[in-house]
Amino acid sequence: MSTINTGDIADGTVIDGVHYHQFDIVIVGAGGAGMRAAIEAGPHAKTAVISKLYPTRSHTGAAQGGMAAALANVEDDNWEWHTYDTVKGGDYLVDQDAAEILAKEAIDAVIDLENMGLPFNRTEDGKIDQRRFGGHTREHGKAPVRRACYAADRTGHMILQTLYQNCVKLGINFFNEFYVLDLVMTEVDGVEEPSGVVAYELATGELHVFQSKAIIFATGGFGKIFKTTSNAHTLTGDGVGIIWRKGLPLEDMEFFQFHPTGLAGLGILLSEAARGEGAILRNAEGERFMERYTPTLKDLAPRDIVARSMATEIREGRGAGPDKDYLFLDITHLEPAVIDEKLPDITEFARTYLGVEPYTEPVPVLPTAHYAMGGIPTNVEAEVLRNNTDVVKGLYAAGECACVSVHGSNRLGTNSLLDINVFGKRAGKSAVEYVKTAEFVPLPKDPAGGVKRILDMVRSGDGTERIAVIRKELQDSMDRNAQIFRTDESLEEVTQLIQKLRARYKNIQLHDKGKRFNTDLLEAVELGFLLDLAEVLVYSARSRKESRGGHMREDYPNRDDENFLVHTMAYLTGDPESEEAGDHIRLDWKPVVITNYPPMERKY
Amino acid sequence: MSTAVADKKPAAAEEIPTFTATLIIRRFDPDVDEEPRWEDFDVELYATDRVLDALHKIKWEQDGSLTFRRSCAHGICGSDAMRINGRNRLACKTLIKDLDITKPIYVEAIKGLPLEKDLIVDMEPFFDSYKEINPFLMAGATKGGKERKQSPVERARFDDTTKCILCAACTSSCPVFWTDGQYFGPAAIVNAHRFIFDSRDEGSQVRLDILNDKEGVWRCRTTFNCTDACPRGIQVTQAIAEVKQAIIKGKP
Amino acid sequence: MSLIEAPRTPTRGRRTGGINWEKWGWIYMRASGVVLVVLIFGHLLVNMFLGEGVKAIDFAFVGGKLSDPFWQVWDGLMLWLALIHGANGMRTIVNDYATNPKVRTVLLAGIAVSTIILIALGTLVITTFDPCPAGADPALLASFCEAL
Amino acid sequence: MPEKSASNLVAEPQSPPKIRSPKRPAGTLYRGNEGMWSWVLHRITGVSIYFFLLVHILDTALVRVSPDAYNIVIDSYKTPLMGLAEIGLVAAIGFHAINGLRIILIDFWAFGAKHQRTLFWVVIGIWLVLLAGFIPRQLMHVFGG
Ligand SMILES: Cc1cc2nc3c(=O)[nH]c(=O)nc-3n(C[C@H](O)[C@H](O)[C@H](O)COP(=O)(O)OP(=O)(O)OC[C@H]3O[C@@H](n4cnc5c(N)ncnc54)[C@H](O)[C@@H]3O)c2cc1C
Ligand code: HEM
Ligand code: SF4
Ligand code: F3S
Ligand code: FES
Repeated sequence: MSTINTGDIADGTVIDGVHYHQFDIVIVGAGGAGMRAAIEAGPHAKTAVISKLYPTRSHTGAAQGGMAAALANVEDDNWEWHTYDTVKGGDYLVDQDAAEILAKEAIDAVIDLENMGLPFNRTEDGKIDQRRFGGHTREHGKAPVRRACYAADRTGHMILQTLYQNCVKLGINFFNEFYVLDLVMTEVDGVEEPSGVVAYELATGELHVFQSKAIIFATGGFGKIFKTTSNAHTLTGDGVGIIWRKGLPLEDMEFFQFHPTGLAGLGILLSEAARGEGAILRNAEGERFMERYTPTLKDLAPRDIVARSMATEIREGRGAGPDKDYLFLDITHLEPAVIDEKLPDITEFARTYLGVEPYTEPVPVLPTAHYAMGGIPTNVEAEVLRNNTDVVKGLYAAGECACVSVHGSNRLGTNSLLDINVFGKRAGKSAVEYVKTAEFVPLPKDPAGGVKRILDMVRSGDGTERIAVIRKELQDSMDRNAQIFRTDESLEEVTQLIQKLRARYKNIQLHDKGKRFNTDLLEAVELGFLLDLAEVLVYSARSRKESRGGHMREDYPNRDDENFLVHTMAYLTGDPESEEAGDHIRLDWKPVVITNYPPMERKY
Repeated sequence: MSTAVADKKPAAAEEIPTFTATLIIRRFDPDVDEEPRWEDFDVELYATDRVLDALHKIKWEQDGSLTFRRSCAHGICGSDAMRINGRNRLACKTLIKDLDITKPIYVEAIKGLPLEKDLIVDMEPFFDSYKEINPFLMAGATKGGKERKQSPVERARFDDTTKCILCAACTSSCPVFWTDGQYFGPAAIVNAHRFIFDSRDEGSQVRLDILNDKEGVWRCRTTFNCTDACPRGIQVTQAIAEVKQAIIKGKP
Repeated sequence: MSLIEAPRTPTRGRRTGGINWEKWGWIYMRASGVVLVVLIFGHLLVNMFLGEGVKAIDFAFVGGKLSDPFWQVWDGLMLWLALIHGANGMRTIVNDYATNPKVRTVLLAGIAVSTIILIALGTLVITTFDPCPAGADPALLASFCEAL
Repeated sequence: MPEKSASNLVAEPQSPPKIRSPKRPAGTLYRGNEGMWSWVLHRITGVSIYFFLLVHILDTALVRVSPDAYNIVIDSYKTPLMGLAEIGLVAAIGFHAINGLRIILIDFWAFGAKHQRTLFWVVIGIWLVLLAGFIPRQLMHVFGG
């Protein structure tokens, strides 16, 4: 096998216009998960963080409400209750060993952040303040508990800034505005092992190969497969897509969370913290309808339930507005001073984008695509799985792109900021451990070849199709057919469409043929990932013939533990362009880890 | 409560009307152009659209080579600071209805940082200044893995400046920064302020010394462009004034 | 890419330590400013507003004022404060806009030299001024010169 | 979608024909607010006063040379043109001084920074009053007997 010997490519070598770099650890993505890993890895190994955005532009910064940890600063609480809530919230599809780690390590994760400088809101006696959040309860569901540590409604912003600040402090190496487009695998003794990544430098249009012993994926979610979403334009799931194209499995892709309170028509999120602080959902008649669905937790029920209840209200004609197609989030009964202190940003969003004054008027809201529970399967050490049991040596994933699975079929609010900190840290630690003894895997011949082919394919595009048109058709259809309510027919419809779009995608037209800052090119590449991920999502969803958590099948409205208390594992096995999704996607199932909490009916 | 609903007139379920707005964008392609040039685009928009939507429409429907940064689309990531009708703003926070659309909307890159392409400038000098002020908590270890205490009053002291999203709207609106780009700029000072006035921090003096520099706070001429430009509503000039006071007094 | 409105990329390291004039300059601008308001408006009031205004200014008028120790101190202070204030202000402006180091040095030196010369000259005039120079046309002098 | 915002806005912009401005500024002027313009004025007036001061010290120094020399120069100032220029000078000093006080208030007083915009208009107000007092009197002195 012909390889470029590692000894030959000193850092900074340029061969055929491709730049070569060597790092012990490469972290792809500079959101919360990536930077948390970097803080762990940076001081112990030669580390690079590659990100398509400046780190502080990552979408972790958009997170608002809080980060859960049973600190018991304001009322009685413990991590075991937190574990229970996480498991129940995820409709028992949660791997309970992982959930236990999440809840246990939450406390340190918060303290770590505080020590790094995060300006949490404080209680009168100077401790970190906590607030209520959906699905978080005391004594196994008795009543809501204050568990979410927060900084106004900008918790994610503060986390992102604090992590970045600490990366600056540690002098972490960032490669900003570098798009990782491929994972390089080399065959060693018959097994494919990761040897590096290939990145496209936005500013120059040049390719960079980063050879490294350990690679951590932390590329965030892919909400842009939907039209109405709280996710950023840049959340196109590149990392998950790259892993998929390598033939590695993706877990539980059918589970996508729809957050109940997006600004109607826009999808911009109004944090659950609003309801944590007392906001109420109302229908057109002004009724607090959540009382009917979940009498104990009411508006603070988990998101899947609230979103579904909202969709039901609208279906049954109790929506507001000319088309009866939205509901209201009402905070008019809260003191303006409280609103200003605790919810300043989201009220500002309502004012800016809808022209609604939340002090006096209820805010129009609608569920919005929010969070991918599924993703790259990992074990609790953040090692990526190549099948149900084996790991890919030297490859790690953390954050929204990963699936540990601590969120099961529905993530609880505030558990994701927790996830990125706990498992980001674990990924960093594992990688450091690994590189202590590992050698560089030699790069294959022409490691950037795959990316060159993709780019050439896209760049040569002088077809007739516009990227935006294809993307919009995909997103519209996903919203119509694969959102809160799904049926076999609706899923079939999107599947068909994706096949057609994929054909049209080959005929796209690119306006920008330049090298520098060619965002036209990148949007095209990103669309490729969106199409792939939408297809896996839909295909996995069709095969899960039950309703659980974020996945609601109208044709199978009940949870079916008999057949489906398992994780979906999807593999790309053939030519993705083949007609039938089933020809190139293979599904497998992975058992759920159950320790203390046998599945029960989920009532709130 | 139900009154609020009754108030909502069942506005006719007809199509929401659109109108045509003209955007004049200052474009620059480093591969071709010697000088930036202005180019017009007519776009169909809703009044509730933002300038970012207009730019997207142009990019997606008319000219894919139009280049700008953006991500979150709701004023939280700081990617899309640009000069709209002569003022720095975030494109995603500027609603078309708030502009006078009987006139064309001028859009150009922020000023004072090297122009790279269309609306994209080189952000490195900006982040370099930021990094120079030690933008991280400097404090000794805590005992036994505990949180540091901080009262709500102490926390409130620096709340305003924690909101910064590093969008550079302020720094690139500052006439002093335009002159030679050596001035630290308001964003760096804002981020220094965030730590100088944090009761947990022990490195204030270091930062005050850094900002007591030739290119530090004293170059600020209180022109308030930064405060007016800040999309997060941070009282930037006020924060700079507080840092000046702290330097004079020798303590925060 | 030395393109549009590109500032110089920071080349020299930023200076720290040493006596820092910037802070004192800044304080001085404010302190002198407040005092100057009184001095300058007093000056303007007496010279241009009261009596017959500018019309009345001649050697006799100035002589009359400058022989009074009160006005001597007043004008002296004004001279020093205003010149240094103005010169420091000009220094700031030169620092802002003169990007060429040579040009900048020349301009700054020019400001410094002219300030020193003018302060010296002005001080000399105020302290050694003789309101009734011998041999001058008495009609041009202040009325009190006759008494001599 | 919230029909509220959309409908009442669109009514107006819809009708007027689009005014196509052919203007292509080479890079638009930054449209700062009061703060920026007050600084521009402060700078311009500062420089003008500085140059005036240089000349003024030199001419006053002539008192040391001889009464004749001084009076000749001063008399040449007493033309109507110079009288008007003096109005400009006083206006400049007036603005610079009052605005200088505004800057000092902003620097040392949180209220000042918060209300700088209002303070700017107060400065303009005081400045106008000052000029209203000075200009008629000066014109009287210059053009009157
Ligand atoms: C509006 C909103 C509010 C939320 N509120 C909460 C909350 O209150 N509590 C909570 O717990 N969770 C919340 N979440 C969820 C949580 O914020 C996210 O799941 C979490 O921040 C994801 O972090 P991450 O590090 O995995 O990814 P991100 O922060 O999205 O970072 C992804 C990173 O990967 C990089 N990247 C992507 N693709 C590439 C590529 N091809 N090459 C190189 N780099 C790449 C990006 O540049 C970016 O740096 C919220 C989410 C949203 C959208
Ligand atoms: C009458 C009372 C005066 C007051 C209250 C005053 C006040 C000030 C203040 C506070 C500044 C600092 C501005 C800043 O840092 O942004 C300043 C700057 C300046 N002043 Fe004065 N000043 C006065 C008179 C003068 C005089 C007489 C001169 C001319 C000799 C002068 C020339 C300048 C110049 C050139 C600047 C620099 C402007 C700049 O940097 O933008 N000032 N003044
Ligand atoms: S202070 Fe405001 S304008 Fe400046 S970078 Fe921060 S958020 Fe942007
Ligand atoms: S714009 Fe510049 S001059 Fe000072 S007040 Fe703001 S930093
Ligand atoms: S796109 Fe994020 S701030 Fe505008």
